[in-house]
Amino acid sequence: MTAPSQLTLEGLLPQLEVVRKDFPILERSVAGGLPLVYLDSANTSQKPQCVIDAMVDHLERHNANIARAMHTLGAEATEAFEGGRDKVAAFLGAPSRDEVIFTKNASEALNLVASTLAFRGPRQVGEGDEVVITEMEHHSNIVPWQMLTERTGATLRWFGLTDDGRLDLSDIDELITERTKVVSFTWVSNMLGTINPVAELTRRAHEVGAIVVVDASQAAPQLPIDLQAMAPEERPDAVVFTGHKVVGPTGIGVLWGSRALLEELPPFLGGGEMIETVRMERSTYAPIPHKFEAGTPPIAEAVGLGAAVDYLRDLGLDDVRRHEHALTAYALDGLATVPGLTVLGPLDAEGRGGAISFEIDGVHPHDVAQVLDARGIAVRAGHHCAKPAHARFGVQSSTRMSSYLYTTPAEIDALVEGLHYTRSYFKLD
Amino acid sequence: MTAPSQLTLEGLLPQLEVVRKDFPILERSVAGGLPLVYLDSANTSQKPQCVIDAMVDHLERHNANIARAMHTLGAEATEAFEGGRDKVAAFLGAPSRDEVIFTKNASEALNLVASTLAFRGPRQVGEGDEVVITEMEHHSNIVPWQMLTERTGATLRWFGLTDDGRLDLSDIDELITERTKVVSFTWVSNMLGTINPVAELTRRAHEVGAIVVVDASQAAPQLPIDLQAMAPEERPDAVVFTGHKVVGPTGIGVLWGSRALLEELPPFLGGGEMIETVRMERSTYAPIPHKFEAGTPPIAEAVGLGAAVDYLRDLGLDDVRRHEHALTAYALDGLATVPGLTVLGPLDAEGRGGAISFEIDGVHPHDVAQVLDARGIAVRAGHHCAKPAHARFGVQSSTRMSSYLYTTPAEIDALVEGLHYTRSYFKLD
Amino acid sequence: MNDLDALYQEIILDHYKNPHHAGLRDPFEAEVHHVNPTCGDEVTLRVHVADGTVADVSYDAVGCSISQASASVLTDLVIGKPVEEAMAVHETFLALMQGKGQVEPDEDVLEDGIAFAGVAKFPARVKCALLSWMAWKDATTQSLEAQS
Amino acid sequence: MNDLDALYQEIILDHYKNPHHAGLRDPFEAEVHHVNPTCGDEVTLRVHVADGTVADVSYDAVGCSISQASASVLTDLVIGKPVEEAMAVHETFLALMQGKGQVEPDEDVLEDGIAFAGVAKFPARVKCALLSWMAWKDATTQSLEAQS
Ligand SMILES: Cc1ncc(COP(=O)(O)O)c(C=O)c1O
Ligand SMILES: Cc1ncc(COP(=O)(O)O)c(C=O)c1O
Repeated sequence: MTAPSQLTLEGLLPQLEVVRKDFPILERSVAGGLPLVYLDSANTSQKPQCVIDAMVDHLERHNANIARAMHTLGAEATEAFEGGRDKVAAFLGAPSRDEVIFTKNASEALNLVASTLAFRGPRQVGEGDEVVITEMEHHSNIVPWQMLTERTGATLRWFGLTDDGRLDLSDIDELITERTKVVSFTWVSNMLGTINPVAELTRRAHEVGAIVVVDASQAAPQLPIDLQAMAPEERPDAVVFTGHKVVGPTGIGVLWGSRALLEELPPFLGGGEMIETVRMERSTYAPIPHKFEAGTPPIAEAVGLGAAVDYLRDLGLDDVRRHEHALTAYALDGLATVPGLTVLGPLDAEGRGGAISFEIDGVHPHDVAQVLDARGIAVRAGHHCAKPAHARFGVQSSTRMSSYLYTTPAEIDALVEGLHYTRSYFKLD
Repeated sequence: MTAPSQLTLEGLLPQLEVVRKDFPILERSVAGGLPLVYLDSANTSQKPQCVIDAMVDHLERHNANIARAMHTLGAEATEAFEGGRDKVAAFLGAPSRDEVIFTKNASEALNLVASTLAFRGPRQVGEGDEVVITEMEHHSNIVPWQMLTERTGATLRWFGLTDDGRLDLSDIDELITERTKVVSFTWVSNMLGTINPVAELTRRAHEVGAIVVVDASQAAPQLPIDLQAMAPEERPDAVVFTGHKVVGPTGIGVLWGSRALLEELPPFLGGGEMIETVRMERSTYAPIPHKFEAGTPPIAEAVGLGAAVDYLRDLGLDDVRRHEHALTAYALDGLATVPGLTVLGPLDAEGRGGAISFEIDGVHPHDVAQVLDARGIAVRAGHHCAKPAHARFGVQSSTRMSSYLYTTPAEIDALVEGLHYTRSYFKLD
Repeated sequence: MNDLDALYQEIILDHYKNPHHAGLRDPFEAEVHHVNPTCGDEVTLRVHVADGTVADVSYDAVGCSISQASASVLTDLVIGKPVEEAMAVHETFLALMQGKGQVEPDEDVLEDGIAFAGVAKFPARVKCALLSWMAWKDATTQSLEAQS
Repeated sequence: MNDLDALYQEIILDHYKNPHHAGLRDPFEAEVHHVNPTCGDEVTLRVHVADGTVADVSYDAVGCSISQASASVLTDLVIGKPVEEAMAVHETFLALMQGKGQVEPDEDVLEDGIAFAGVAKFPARVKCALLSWMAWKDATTQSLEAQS
């Protein structure tokens, strides 16, 4: 176990040591007895006991298939599953619970929108149409749009990045035009940490009649989201996130879409649950949300995700945001003490999420991560599924530390110390 | 708790009462104190403690994202996840572990094949081509093919059913022709219980160069499957099943596809994990299995599924099959004592799975299920996602009992008694 | 009375065995077809509105005792009533069904419909009870639109 | 020696800092480009086979110390060897890497390559060590095909 941090920072979650007790994995030791310092939360978050318990209780006492089962267990399972939807709707401030679609992860949610836009319907994308993304997207928000544009003959365009890792909006008027049918971008970059101007971009896209898809995979864990409070012209048409990054389970993601959009999109996957009636010749489809949920959904996972977003709301997303912000500022200061270290992305904690990618002259990211791992510190090394953003900065890979609500300043200290040690290990001093 | 059954039948699993202890939910009481009699396993199976524990251990001690994470937890999570793939490959007797693709459920697996057959590639389906299914399919093996044929201009055709609920193969020569590109059918019907002649149909389809997709959602739980032992010409090209019906978790399904087929099919969903390299202009894709696994996969679920198929293999699929067979025969005898009851599907337990759908003159299936539920007995009422098969028999819905490896003869007795009671409750005597 | 008997009250079983106003009739302005996708219950329902009054409701329904009896009770309650009043009855019935067993039924408004109070405790059956009521509201709205 | 020091042996770090035979050279019969999709390491590698002998192996690699050092050691080991013998070295190296730390390295065959024994205990790094070896096998096979 980590010794309780001596250090406290303005803005940290109150009772941080108590919060840490909610996460059983943080008691683990690694690398032959060292306390685990988990700084890979942008990759996946750890799970509090209440999420695990909710799933176990479901599996041990209420497991049944949903909707179609009319017996007691079936009614309980249906209520638990749909209760998960209600909680996610509340978490997002969604105008309607029916606008919350469960997918298997954020990637499927993005593919759902991109794939169905290729099908016949009022929003069908075709030759001459343009889809606009950005150079800082996760591969999951690039490849689906490449596939859509390749398959339909539409054109893919993108915003470039400034040297300090923000969107380069200087050519926005050339990029967002009447030809633009979709604008899709990440709310918070998983590599650079940049927080993008959702309201502004959405307003501009809506002015030309384009739909806006926002990848909130990194935003949902750390920023309060309130869709209902957004001005309609600044509210995206679709927002996606993934369960495992918001202290929830794997196997579940969320697509929120406005009713207007979801009703216009044709169905994605066909099968049980998403139909109204089926004849061999033809089928008709159920209304949303079921229209987009073919087959047995991730039931225990929806129960776990419901518990997860409730856990975050209980802590308070504003407080989580403040915590992340305090740690990010502290980490940026600490990293600046490491010779030869360059941060990729904005250098001020303001307007920045909690993922910090960096390079160290003379040591490859894998080697950094390996030496840190031997000290019990888990960071990510590689391209973080953001190859184009790495290419933009002329690097092939980077090391990324990402904190979360359970991270302590002492863990940041351990990282910084570990980086100094890494340099000396590779004889760079 | 149920009193231990007085009755034993030839063929039941040895130590059935011990096996039942593996399933915590079977200790539950429902309907104000009655023991749970769970006869809805074709809808979803219950989970043994070892599956739940494997998932909990993963979440509490080894949780991390896979492949991309190089730290200790990441290596452990990757090994656990890929270990799940190895176990599933062994469960199916798959020629290669790389041919096992994890999806979110069986429905997604079927959609994966049907969707990618619409894309450019050596197997692309187009106008003039035909896809052949059957009238006894689950909606999840109907709607994807309707979508494929509607979108490509191909034609959907199907095998009809005989009065006793078997495939009517009399027009096989008109149905399977050189125009046939795909033949897709269920191994075991979830409504009628019928076991279909996989080898024969596959051979015929291969003779005309069609690919064969087998929906093993109901077969995998109860029949031993050994793909490697099949003659190549009788081995389907793709076999799918779903985690939650083989005592595994929700949120995971399996597509096994021959390497030849999987290499010919274009990718389905785009995103992280499924790429080789990504540039803004174009991406290249990873080899199988990752090519078809976009985004963070169901990691904890793969761990649970691995534990589940190992549990089934430990019991022995031959023994499970014998157990199901003994109970099915016993149930068919019991149901025959209920006046006005008609079984839909084959009447002999031979060549039949464990799901038995029936009608009772004068009582609607919902009402049957409701009265049984008040006695603690869980069965399914409705169309069981097989509307066309119901239509074929001129009924709109039916009641279905489905046993599994934990079912006792005493539970069948309780059902039969409950059905007699239902008739008297609705004053049919 | 246990929950099951509260669900299957005599009144419900009587309407089920002898449904009132069953069958499809002319004249009508709107015909709708509603389905409960989870269980497959179906109803085809016609509405005839004349002079602002629900002049006729006719239907062809396949389904369980609850859904059949509910269609029968619906027609008893709305035929002959001014549309506005009938809509108010609809609201009252809806509130009863969605009340999870906590709403006290008003016999003056719902007549035989109060027998459905027991259904509200069975979430899976509420949809059965509401199927024809939803169809009726839909068809009535369409009838009014067709006339205007 | 702890695991980390076993991984980063002096020999490896030396090859990393001063890679042998680096750069792309003519002549060659086959050039391949291999990528480790999970981490992004890349190698472009050329093989020149003459008279059944690996006459030259040249490469341009971006990656970690393990993958770079491994490319360097590879070239030392295979250049100048008859193709068959070089393939045997490849097999030996592969067996060592996949041995989970249980295989005793043969210094006579692997020379500096025995320094990679420590890598076998780090499953995530085995792919780094094998990247250029896989590329070499691929390119050599293509070279032979090109010549026949
Ligand atoms: C025969 C058959 N096919 C497909 C499915 C679909 O499985 P899932 O709902 O898990 O996708 C089922 C189960 O519902 C089934 O019984
Ligand atoms: C910004 C961003 N988008 C999308 C994803 C994809 O999420 P998932 O892998 O759960 O589909 C991630 C995480 O990997 C991400 O960070």
